[in-house]
Amino acid sequence: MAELITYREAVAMALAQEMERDDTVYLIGEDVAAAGGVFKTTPGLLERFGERRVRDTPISEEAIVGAVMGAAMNGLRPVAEIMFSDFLATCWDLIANQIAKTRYMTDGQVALPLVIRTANGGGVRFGAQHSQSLENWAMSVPGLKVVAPSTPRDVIALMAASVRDPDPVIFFEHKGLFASRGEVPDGELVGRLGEASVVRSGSDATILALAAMVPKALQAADELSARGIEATVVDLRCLVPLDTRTILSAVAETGRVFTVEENPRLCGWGAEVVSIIVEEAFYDLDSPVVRITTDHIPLPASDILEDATIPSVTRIVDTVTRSLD
Amino acid sequence: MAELITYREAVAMALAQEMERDDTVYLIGEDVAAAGGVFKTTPGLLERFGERRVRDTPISEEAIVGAVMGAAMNGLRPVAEIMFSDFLATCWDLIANQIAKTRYMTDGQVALPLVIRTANGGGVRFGAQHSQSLENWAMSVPGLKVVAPSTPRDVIALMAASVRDPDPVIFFEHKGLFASRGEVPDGELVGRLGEASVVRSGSDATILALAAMVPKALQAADELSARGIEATVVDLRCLVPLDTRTILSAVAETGRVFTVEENPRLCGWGAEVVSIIVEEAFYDLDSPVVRITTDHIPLPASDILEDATIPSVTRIVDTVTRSLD
Amino acid sequence: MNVAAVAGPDLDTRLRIYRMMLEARRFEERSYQLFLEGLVKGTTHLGIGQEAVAAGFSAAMRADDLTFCTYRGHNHTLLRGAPPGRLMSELLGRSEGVCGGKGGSMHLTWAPTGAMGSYAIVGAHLPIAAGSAWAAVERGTGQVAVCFFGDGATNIGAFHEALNLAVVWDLPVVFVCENNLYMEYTPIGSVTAVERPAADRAAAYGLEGLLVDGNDPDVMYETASDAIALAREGGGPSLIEAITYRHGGHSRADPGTYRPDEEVRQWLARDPIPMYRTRLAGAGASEEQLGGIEQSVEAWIEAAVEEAKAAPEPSLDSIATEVWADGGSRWRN
Amino acid sequence: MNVAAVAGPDLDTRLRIYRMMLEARRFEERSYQLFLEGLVKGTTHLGIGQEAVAAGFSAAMRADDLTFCTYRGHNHTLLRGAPPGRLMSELLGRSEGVCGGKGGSMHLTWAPTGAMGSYAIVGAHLPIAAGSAWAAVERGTGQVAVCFFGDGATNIGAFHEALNLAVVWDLPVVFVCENNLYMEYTPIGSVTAVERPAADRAAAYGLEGLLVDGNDPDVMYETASDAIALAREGGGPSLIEAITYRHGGHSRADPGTYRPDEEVRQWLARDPIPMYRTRLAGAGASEEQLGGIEQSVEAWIEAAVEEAKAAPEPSLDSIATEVWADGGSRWRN
Ligand SMILES: Cc1ncc(C[n+]2csc(CCOP(=O)(O)OP(=O)(O)O)c2C)c(N)n1
Ligand SMILES: Cc1ncc(C[n+]2csc(CCOP(=O)(O)OP(=O)(O)O)c2C)c(N)n1
Ligand SMILES: [Mg+2]
Ligand SMILES: [Mg+2]
Repeated sequence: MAELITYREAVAMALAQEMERDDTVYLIGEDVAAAGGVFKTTPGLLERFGERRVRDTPISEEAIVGAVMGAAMNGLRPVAEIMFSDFLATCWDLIANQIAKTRYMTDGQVALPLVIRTANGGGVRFGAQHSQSLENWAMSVPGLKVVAPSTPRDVIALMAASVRDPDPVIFFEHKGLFASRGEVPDGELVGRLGEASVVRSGSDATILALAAMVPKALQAADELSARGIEATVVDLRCLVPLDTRTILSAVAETGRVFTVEENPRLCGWGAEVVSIIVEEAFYDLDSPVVRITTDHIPLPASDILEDATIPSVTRIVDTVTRSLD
Repeated sequence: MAELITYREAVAMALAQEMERDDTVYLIGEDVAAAGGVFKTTPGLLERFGERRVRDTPISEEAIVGAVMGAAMNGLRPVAEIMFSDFLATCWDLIANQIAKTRYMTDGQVALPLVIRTANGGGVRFGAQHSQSLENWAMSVPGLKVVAPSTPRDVIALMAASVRDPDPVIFFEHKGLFASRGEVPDGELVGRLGEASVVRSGSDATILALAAMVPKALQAADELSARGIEATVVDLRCLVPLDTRTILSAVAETGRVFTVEENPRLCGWGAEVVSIIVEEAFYDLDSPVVRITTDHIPLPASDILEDATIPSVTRIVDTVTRSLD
Repeated sequence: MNVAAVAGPDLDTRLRIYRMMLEARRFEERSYQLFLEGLVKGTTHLGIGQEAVAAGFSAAMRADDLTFCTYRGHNHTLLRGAPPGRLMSELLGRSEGVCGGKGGSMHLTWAPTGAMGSYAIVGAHLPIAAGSAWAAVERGTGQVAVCFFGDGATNIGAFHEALNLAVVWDLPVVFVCENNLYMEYTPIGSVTAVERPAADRAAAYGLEGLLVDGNDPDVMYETASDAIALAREGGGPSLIEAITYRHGGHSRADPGTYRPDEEVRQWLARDPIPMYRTRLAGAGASEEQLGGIEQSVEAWIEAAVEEAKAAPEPSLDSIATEVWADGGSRWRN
Repeated sequence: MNVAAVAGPDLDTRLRIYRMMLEARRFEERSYQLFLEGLVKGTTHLGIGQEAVAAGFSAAMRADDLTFCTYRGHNHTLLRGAPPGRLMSELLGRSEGVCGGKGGSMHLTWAPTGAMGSYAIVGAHLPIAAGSAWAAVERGTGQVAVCFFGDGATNIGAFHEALNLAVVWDLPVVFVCENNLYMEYTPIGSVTAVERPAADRAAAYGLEGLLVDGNDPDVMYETASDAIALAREGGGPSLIEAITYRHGGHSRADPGTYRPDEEVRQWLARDPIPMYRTRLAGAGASEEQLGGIEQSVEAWIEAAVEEAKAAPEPSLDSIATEVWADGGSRWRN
């Protein structure tokens, strides 16, 4: 029987599922244990798995990420929480230079099965340093897998896949989605990395979206449908590995492509996806590929300003409509 | 009378020119003073400007970058050296979250006229952690200007422009170019940020390149010419501001576009440029835009492997030839 | 603690400090109310209970000195001279806000009077403060930078790098750890290798470990005056650990229930504002003087709140301004 | 220094240590020659002069203990059991290299015997070593992690974070600062707030400050044994500062001329290898034993060099392998 749970609850369920299954799975981070996480994504785990496996850390992001790297080298499958994705910058050397490159530099001697989970994205009026969408930072670094689910079901399925993956995964949980609800089936749920999901089908245009942009793209597609435009919406779910097959076949079917990206424009994930489409499906395209992104600016804190900055349903609808005119 | 100098010498000349002109210009970094820099890019500056203005630091990248940020807030125009661009990761929070966002978050109250110079790029067999081409990291962060010159002349002109610029600039000096030579005119040299340079004109294809890829693109263009293909080569020089005018007009003239990027593929600067071209000059394109990049892997250390990984003249020639067949 | 009891400054200064603490307290109480009314969005981190640190320091600083603080920095920014109506407007995300609504509660800045920013990523501002002090030395301005941070910040790398650089370069910067015993929900003692997270580490930078009562405004004033004078005279940096307590939770989302009742009770009994009032009354301040200040602060805060409530919402055009010094946000030609 | 003179281990162990130092010395001398011959590309950072630290520790470690070192880590990696021919092959960028030519001089790793990597970005490996020790505790393996780093690394944030975490979590990790007085070209004393960059900071993590003679192999062996035993018994981390000296410059590009002649002379006179030879001779080692070791090491290094020179260049196919655990580098389906 399917259950209706929140995205936030799904995080704890996913971690519990994996920690139950495999006693080498550990969770560390700031306030993850006694407090159950500042976003309440890890409540109950301390009580269930004990203080050795669920552990609070000092405010030492380099030590946190370094610790999971070292532990992954020596037999654990650790999960670290970095409270806000913005703080990935404080331990970026450990992530981008050490974790991402170690397997390659050692020619496979050292495996790093670890997950770094982090609260990503805007819409909650936290301002420029606590609201960034940084999936593209991780995507740009060879050696990192990059996951960003949009539904509670995918949170569980992809977290399970990430924890079981033999490579390092950066797992982006979207702050704006924590309260959203969705169905999850009973029993163990394990997904696969690198599979996009076609969440809506239409023949006029393809909208590629990620994380919190997926529900917006879906809503936009409904409004477009009312205007007679039928759009396919693809939830990428994973940026590395990237499901180029699904992307390219959607492009082939519609000939018109839009990305909806929460990141600021320059070098966002959509830039990469567009460059792939243009290189490999150029002759399938009927019109310019259009990227709908946050402007290339830091995010303002004020609600009015923030809402007008991140791509909105209206902006998606208007952009698609205008382009198809 | 024009003088023939190395790219390496140009760095010190540029800094000397600006420090002579403006006594609020300071230089700090690891081994920049007494040793003249580990790449010998700053010799003589200590002797000429004294130990207050040219200062060695501890190995504390966050303190170095934080120091120039604080100093820029309080009346200096400081220049920091981060020895290798790979180490930008160790102070990425200060750069991406603080320096880039402060002017915006304070609504213009705080200006940050500072330059972070760093040795970038591969080809010198230093391995995965000392060879990265990371211009795209900086490009992806709103609030940073991004400069990457390919010639001694541009080193001087664009360094001067960067030091005088009222906004923070990340200035990438390419390790593989330090020993290269070029002419510089006598007297003060001051360029402008955001102007690409068309270094070769041809009507069959446009090759967009940056830094160490510019001489390779030029050499490839010569070889292509021998095969009857005439290529325009654009040296972007600056990623932010980006000279989209020059790019788009080259595209319009040739209809065929190639990027040559030293960065690993995903989310490289070329992805962004391609997405702009496709959005704004789609109907000028005669064929798929092709990106020639380092594969999406960390750089290997061995010379044989490294040479086969970074885009080579042969690969450029072959790719362009094959695409134009 | 190193400073047990101090004479304190003259009565005028003490009355000024009393007023400052009261302003900070009312400002934060009202901002919390406005939060509950749905006018302040996002999050807020209140310094209620910690006002003695902010007031003692602000009173001891020179007009052109520079303050660097954290997201828990309403009090510092206000007391260093930010206009209260515009500060409150920023919390409400209005166009008149000190940062035009772009900064928000965690990023209050008022550069005209030296409030050089509230920093929301733990530890980042320590090297920045050091850098501003470096510029002060080089330009010969005589300014001192004061950098406030929490106990939790002592475990992050930037703390270490900033302290070392400041000492090696002999910079006029005063580092002030407001040790309120907790990070967000986790007690500092449970994740720190030493008992006093700042004071016990001063020696690692060749500094004296200064541990003071952060709830005593006179102690804070004297401590601040000494450290600032030392820095101004070229004596280099100080590291001060002020023990204090936040009355509420970490942020608006936190009821603070992880704290033992008895601990909270004891600290509420050490509320710096009534304690100081009693002390000042004993030291010759008249009920009229004290009551006058209190009434005046009530009027002051009402005016600030009214101003903020009346302030217009920011124009959407402002989104694209001030990324660059040219006023705009264009990244291309 | 805390440890003035020690009895040292038994003669067999001492002869083993002598041999280890000699192996490290010859290995690095030959790698430098190969560099001059153009066979080693890129850069190399030699530990010539610092062998006593590596040998003393390696001799005291258990087979399954873990070593983390820096780009100046040929000696540690070798002495913890990396096959010499394959290690040299890595410097030559050959396919038989321990990392298949992908790592290079700065990234030597030989995981099968616990040489868990040479880290080329200063400070990064301290938290990683702590993490490996954490896993050792949780898995109950009884392993100890030993983490070597330079004096310069003591001023970077990761040092601070790693030390604090290791103490708070009581981890079996031994942090060893090889203080060779210089970073690249800059003397450590000119950029550090305390005289002893590691030992003077131990107290900031509740640790004892251990300052030892890094050129005395017996001292290093005893120090290592004590710290490792403590860690293995659950006594938590140690921080050791070993004073030593590199005979040459920072890297192949550096003639090291910034160092006073007299200083270099004095340290060359304290070369740990001849010093130790004299000591062992005095302690009953026969000329035959010592000479036997020396001859055997000469043969050993020639074999390693020959093996490396004969090793094939890596195949270009190997470029795209081992980004991921599936052996490949595909980022798409
Ligand atoms: C680098 C970093 N890590 C984590 C956080 C999330 N965070 C915000 S405040 C806080 C607690 C800080 O505690 P402390 O330094 O004691 O200051 P206090 O809030 O008590 O004033 C944390 C963990 C952050 N902002 N920055
Ligand atoms: C974070 C970082 N900053 C700078 C460098 C460049 N660098 C490489 S070695 C070195 C000096 C290190 O000195 P020390 O820690 O004393 O070690 P030693 O080389 O003396 O063994 C520097 C600055 C680096 N590799 N990483
Ligand atoms: Mg606190
Ligand atoms: Mg050293």
